[in-house]
Amino acid sequence: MPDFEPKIVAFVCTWCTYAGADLAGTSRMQYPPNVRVLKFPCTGRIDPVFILRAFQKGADGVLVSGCHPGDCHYMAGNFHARRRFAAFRALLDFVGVDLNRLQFSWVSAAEGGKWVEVVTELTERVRTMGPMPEFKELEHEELWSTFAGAAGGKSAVLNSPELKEAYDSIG
Amino acid sequence: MKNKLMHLSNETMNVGFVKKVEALSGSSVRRCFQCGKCSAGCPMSTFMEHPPNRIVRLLQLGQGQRVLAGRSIWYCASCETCTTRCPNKVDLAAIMDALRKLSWDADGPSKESYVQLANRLFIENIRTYGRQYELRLGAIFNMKSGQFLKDLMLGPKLISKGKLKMFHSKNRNIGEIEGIFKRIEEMRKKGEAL
Amino acid sequence: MSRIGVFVCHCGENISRTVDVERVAKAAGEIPGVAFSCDYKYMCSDPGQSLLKKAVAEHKLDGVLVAACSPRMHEKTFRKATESAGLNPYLCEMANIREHCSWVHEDREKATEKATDIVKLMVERVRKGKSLAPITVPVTKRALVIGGGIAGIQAALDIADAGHRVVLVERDPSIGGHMAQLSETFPTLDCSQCIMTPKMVDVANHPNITLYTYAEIEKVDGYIGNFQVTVKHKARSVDQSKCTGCGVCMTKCPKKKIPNEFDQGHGMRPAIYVPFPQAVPNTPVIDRENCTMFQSGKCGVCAKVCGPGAVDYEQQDSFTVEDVGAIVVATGFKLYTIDRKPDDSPIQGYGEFGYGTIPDVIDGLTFERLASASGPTGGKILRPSDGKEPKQVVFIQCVGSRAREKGISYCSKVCCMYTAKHTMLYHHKVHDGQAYVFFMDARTPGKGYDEFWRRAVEEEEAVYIRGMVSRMYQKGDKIVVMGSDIQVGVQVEIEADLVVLATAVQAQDGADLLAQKLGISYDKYNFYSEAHAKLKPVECATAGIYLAGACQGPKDIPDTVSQASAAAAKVMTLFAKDQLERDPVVAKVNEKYCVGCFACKKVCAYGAIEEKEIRDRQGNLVKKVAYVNPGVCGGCGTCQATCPSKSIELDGYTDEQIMAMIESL
Amino acid sequence: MTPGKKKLSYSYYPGCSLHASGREYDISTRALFKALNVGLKEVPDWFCCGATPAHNVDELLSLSLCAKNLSLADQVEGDLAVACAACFSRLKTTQHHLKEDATKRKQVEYAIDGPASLNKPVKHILEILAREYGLAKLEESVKKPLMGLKVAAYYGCLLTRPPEVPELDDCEDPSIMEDILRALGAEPVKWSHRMECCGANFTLSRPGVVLKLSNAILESARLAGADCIMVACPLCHGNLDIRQKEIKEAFGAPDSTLFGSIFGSDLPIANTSEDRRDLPIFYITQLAALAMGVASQSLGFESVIIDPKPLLRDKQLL
Repeated sequence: MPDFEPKIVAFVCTWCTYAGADLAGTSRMQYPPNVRVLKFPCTGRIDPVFILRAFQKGADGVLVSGCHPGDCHYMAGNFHARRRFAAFRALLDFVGVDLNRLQFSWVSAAEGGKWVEVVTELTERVRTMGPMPEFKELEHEELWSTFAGAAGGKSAVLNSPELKEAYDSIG
Repeated sequence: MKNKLMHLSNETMNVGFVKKVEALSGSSVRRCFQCGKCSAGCPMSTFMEHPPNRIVRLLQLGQGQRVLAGRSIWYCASCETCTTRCPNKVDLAAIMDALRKLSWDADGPSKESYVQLANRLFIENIRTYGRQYELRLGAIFNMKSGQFLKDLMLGPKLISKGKLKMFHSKNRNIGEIEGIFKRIEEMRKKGEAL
Repeated sequence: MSRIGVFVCHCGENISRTVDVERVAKAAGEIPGVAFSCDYKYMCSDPGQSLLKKAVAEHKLDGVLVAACSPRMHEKTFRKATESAGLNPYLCEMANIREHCSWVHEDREKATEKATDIVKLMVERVRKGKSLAPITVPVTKRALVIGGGIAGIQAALDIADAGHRVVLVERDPSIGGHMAQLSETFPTLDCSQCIMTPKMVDVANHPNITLYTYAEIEKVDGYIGNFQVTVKHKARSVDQSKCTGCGVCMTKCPKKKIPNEFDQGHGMRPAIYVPFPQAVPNTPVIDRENCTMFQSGKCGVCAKVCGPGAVDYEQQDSFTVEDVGAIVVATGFKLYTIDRKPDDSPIQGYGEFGYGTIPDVIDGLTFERLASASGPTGGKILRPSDGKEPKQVVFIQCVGSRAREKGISYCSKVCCMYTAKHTMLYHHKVHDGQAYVFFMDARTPGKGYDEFWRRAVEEEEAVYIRGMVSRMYQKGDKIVVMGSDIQVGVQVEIEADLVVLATAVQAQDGADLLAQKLGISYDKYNFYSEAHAKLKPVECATAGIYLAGACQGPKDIPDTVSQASAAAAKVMTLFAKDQLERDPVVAKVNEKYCVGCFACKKVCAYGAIEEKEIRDRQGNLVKKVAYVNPGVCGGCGTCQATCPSKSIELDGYTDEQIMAMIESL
Repeated sequence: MTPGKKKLSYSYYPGCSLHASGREYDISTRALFKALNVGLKEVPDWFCCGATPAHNVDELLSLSLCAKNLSLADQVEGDLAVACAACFSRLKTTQHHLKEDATKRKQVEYAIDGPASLNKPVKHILEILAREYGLAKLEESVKKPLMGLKVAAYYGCLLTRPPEVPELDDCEDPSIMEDILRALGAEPVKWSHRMECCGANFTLSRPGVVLKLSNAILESARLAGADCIMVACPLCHGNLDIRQKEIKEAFGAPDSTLFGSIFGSDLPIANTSEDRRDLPIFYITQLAALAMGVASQSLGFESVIIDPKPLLRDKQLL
């Protein structure tokens, strides 16, 4: 697959890694354009469901990156993230996801170079692995992973009457 | 001596000796904070049992006798590297001079008699001739130090090259030199000079 | 949002050189819900901002996306512009196509494609965005300062001078703390009491300061701007409102031989006492454990001689609740002792120094009292055992400090300097004496500090010996000190008359208990933790609580005073507004779905989550749910990712927003 | 003095070594000054300055001897030119100490039975060449540029130390020798040991010390690609020239001699150069005079141990 361009999604915290990526920019460093960055206040905010959903929606590789342990802007958010993702990785491994597609790293606001390194490495690694079709096939199945329905958003999420009834009865 | 337990008290610290060293050298030993820069740059450090910084340290502790008992002071080449680079302007080269003088005056128990001997002959030469007379210096040094064969091959070569003179003429004003020596001795006798 | 405006910036050529901005703008225009899109040379310029405002009005936009530089650069600019166009500022977002795209890629085609993707992603975010209102919390403009040492005094005076009311709470009968005990202070050698006591009097006289001595913090409720603090007033046995401070009770008290804590146990005081003559307030307390009246019921001399009738043996502990908006913690330190500690303590004690049994082995604070003109010896250096003037004094630094295996790994920071000061004081008072100092390093980072230490060595003739002391023992009336000089490489033995140990600075007893009441964090040595070691050195992680002085870690007087004034400045900043306003990125609980598992509470680093009871009209408890205090919430969102029922949500980063972004991938 | 307008003229203190082991320094100095048309008049009946041994054990004697010499020099007109680095250092140090220390000055004046002369400027010939005669004029005066000659300029200890006394140049990074060499058309090499001690007067009492220290200097110069070393001190010259063959025997090949294995093995020595070629040692005045076109026969080359003539011939300077 010589022409395969992997899609990489990066979930980053705003204080360290997002700023680190900014620094890579102001330093005019170069890295593959395959990455799409989603900004969070803290890695502690990142729900594992987001990662699953990203794979489902076409990501071939996912990067989660935040402040170094001990440097969290919110004191302990990244510690919680670290624990959460340690368990989550094991789970993904169990269901058969190649963990090489999922990278966790610490990139500080001063590490523009490290950001470039991490993104480049993951992109090239995933490029050699090829696309990841398994999760995308699940795309049409309904999931509970969002509460868009409750907020009056896309009704598609709760389009079966049984589900809707069950959902409404909770309140 | 080096490893002997050191008792510190007002009695065991010979502050008088240190004060003499400070007066002769015009340099305070207390200024030294033992950074070790003197020993780091000293070309002779490897030949000494007390490297330069330790000499100062021993003086700070009033341990003049430990310093004089060693040969370190006689291995100082007076290159002044230590003095030049000292961050506290401790004039270690001058302190070494002062220590050698005090050892010299006391005819101290130095292990390093060769250097002392060479210095003695050098100064004798000045007193007798007014100028250096290198052949005599070398010959008498070898004789007195018992190293008759030292530099045996070098001597004749240097003579043939015109570097060593066989004969030496005294200065016409040699009397004045003797006067200088005598007046210095006189001042010291009267306690007017160190 | 169904009428979103997208503004693509060229940033001169910074973006347009690698990204085809026109194509991006065109692609944005085709996204459903985007009502307007354009590109412009400099969006951040005045004309650029006007363009944005005009478009909002003309196209009736209800959401704005500016595709330009990093939001860290200009998010504020564009949110302000959006706000002035009449929209809620939080409906404006930025797509970073400069730092994250044009500057890091060279391939124009791919960069344009990526920029378009980023815009699509962010349009979804704008679409699901919500109007947010800044959160306001009312502020009680009254501060509590805990601890009446130099830190607490400085903070209290600064805040009071700024016109705010202050409650100063001190555990001991008098304010003054450790600084009042010191004889002279480095690096200028001015008399500690001379500079300290005027400040103590200022505190007592300040109209804005309410001073509670012999009082402790019992309980702390509330949050930033709105704390309710319960103060316990220990029974003094003397009515402060009646006492004139004449001191007759103290002179008449028959029990006079009680070791005085202020003199480190080396002077004597009666059972009814003030700790030292310049005490503030000058009202005595009765030490009930040592008072004959309290122990056997027979005496009552003090009550008999008290003219105003202030002595009250029946007095009980009392409590007041203080409403304050901010708290400054300034509880100070205590000194390590070399005595053997209980088995469960991590501190080992120093058996090789005699576990504190050699009478002429004293600590630094005791030496301060011996050198102090108001001390038990009237300022003469006399050793405790026989009152003789010591001629050979050995000082030992780093006793307890920097000794991991003894239980403390940190440097106590002040000992190098105060030991140098001690050698000077000693040399000034005992001219024929000799001071020796065993030390590992001389740590003197401070203005005029190294010069001060060098003066002790070079001019005051202290003999500094680099090396530690292995053991000391009593031999006749001497203490044999066995050390080493590692510079010479020999063992050194000194027969000393007095040994002064620079023992470690430790957190106050009970520092951990106070921290638990306050809800602030502390390290393994019970020193309080600042919110950020570099950038928030006086703030606690808990909003509205600030740190001053050695309770945070060993500190000398200049550093303590600086930090106290900094803490006061932080309090004044807080008090500058009537309402506390903050970024509305905070978590909110959907009480309908919350099952009250409180997993969120466990992970909250700010202690922002409380338990809230939901009752029906009859007042019966229906359920307990989580409640986020918006004044305290830091906005990290860890609670949301943790919540198993997805009933807590961080404004600005809702699941809906993020999922929508992921959907657009 | 403005060069060119009035003839430069100096009084001259050669010192003991220049009348004996360093005679070629004296010869070449006189020849150079003659070629440059600079006057040089020897101080009559000068005494030994006391050198290192005197101040080593008796500072007062050292100061007195130098003060005596300075007052003798007063009888001759012109600043006092000194060639020997040790004499230069002692004379300057004496002036410095006696100016600062009134007690010592009184003692010295009693010892020499007369006033100490502290104001006569004492100049090293390097200073005279580079500053008073001037580098530009020196360059103009060159008749036979020392093209292609790679020279390691060796300062040794005493020319610039201690910093407050000689005032000759920067005490850690001097350039005066290199400046002169460039003016002469030669190529100064960059090398590491130009200010390390050669062992100085231990040459008599502890020659082993000299062998070790001088070896490091020679090796550093060889590694830097120098053809020769230039010195301004007869003692340095003696140690590097007279003892060079001995050094080669002692350190020639690793462990080849008893001395090398005993003395050299535990001590850090610069990487051994491959060829260990002979390095002729020149005095500054020899090279300068050569460049000025002075006949090599009158520069004392016959007095040195390492024959410089093959090198000079090779570079077409003879």
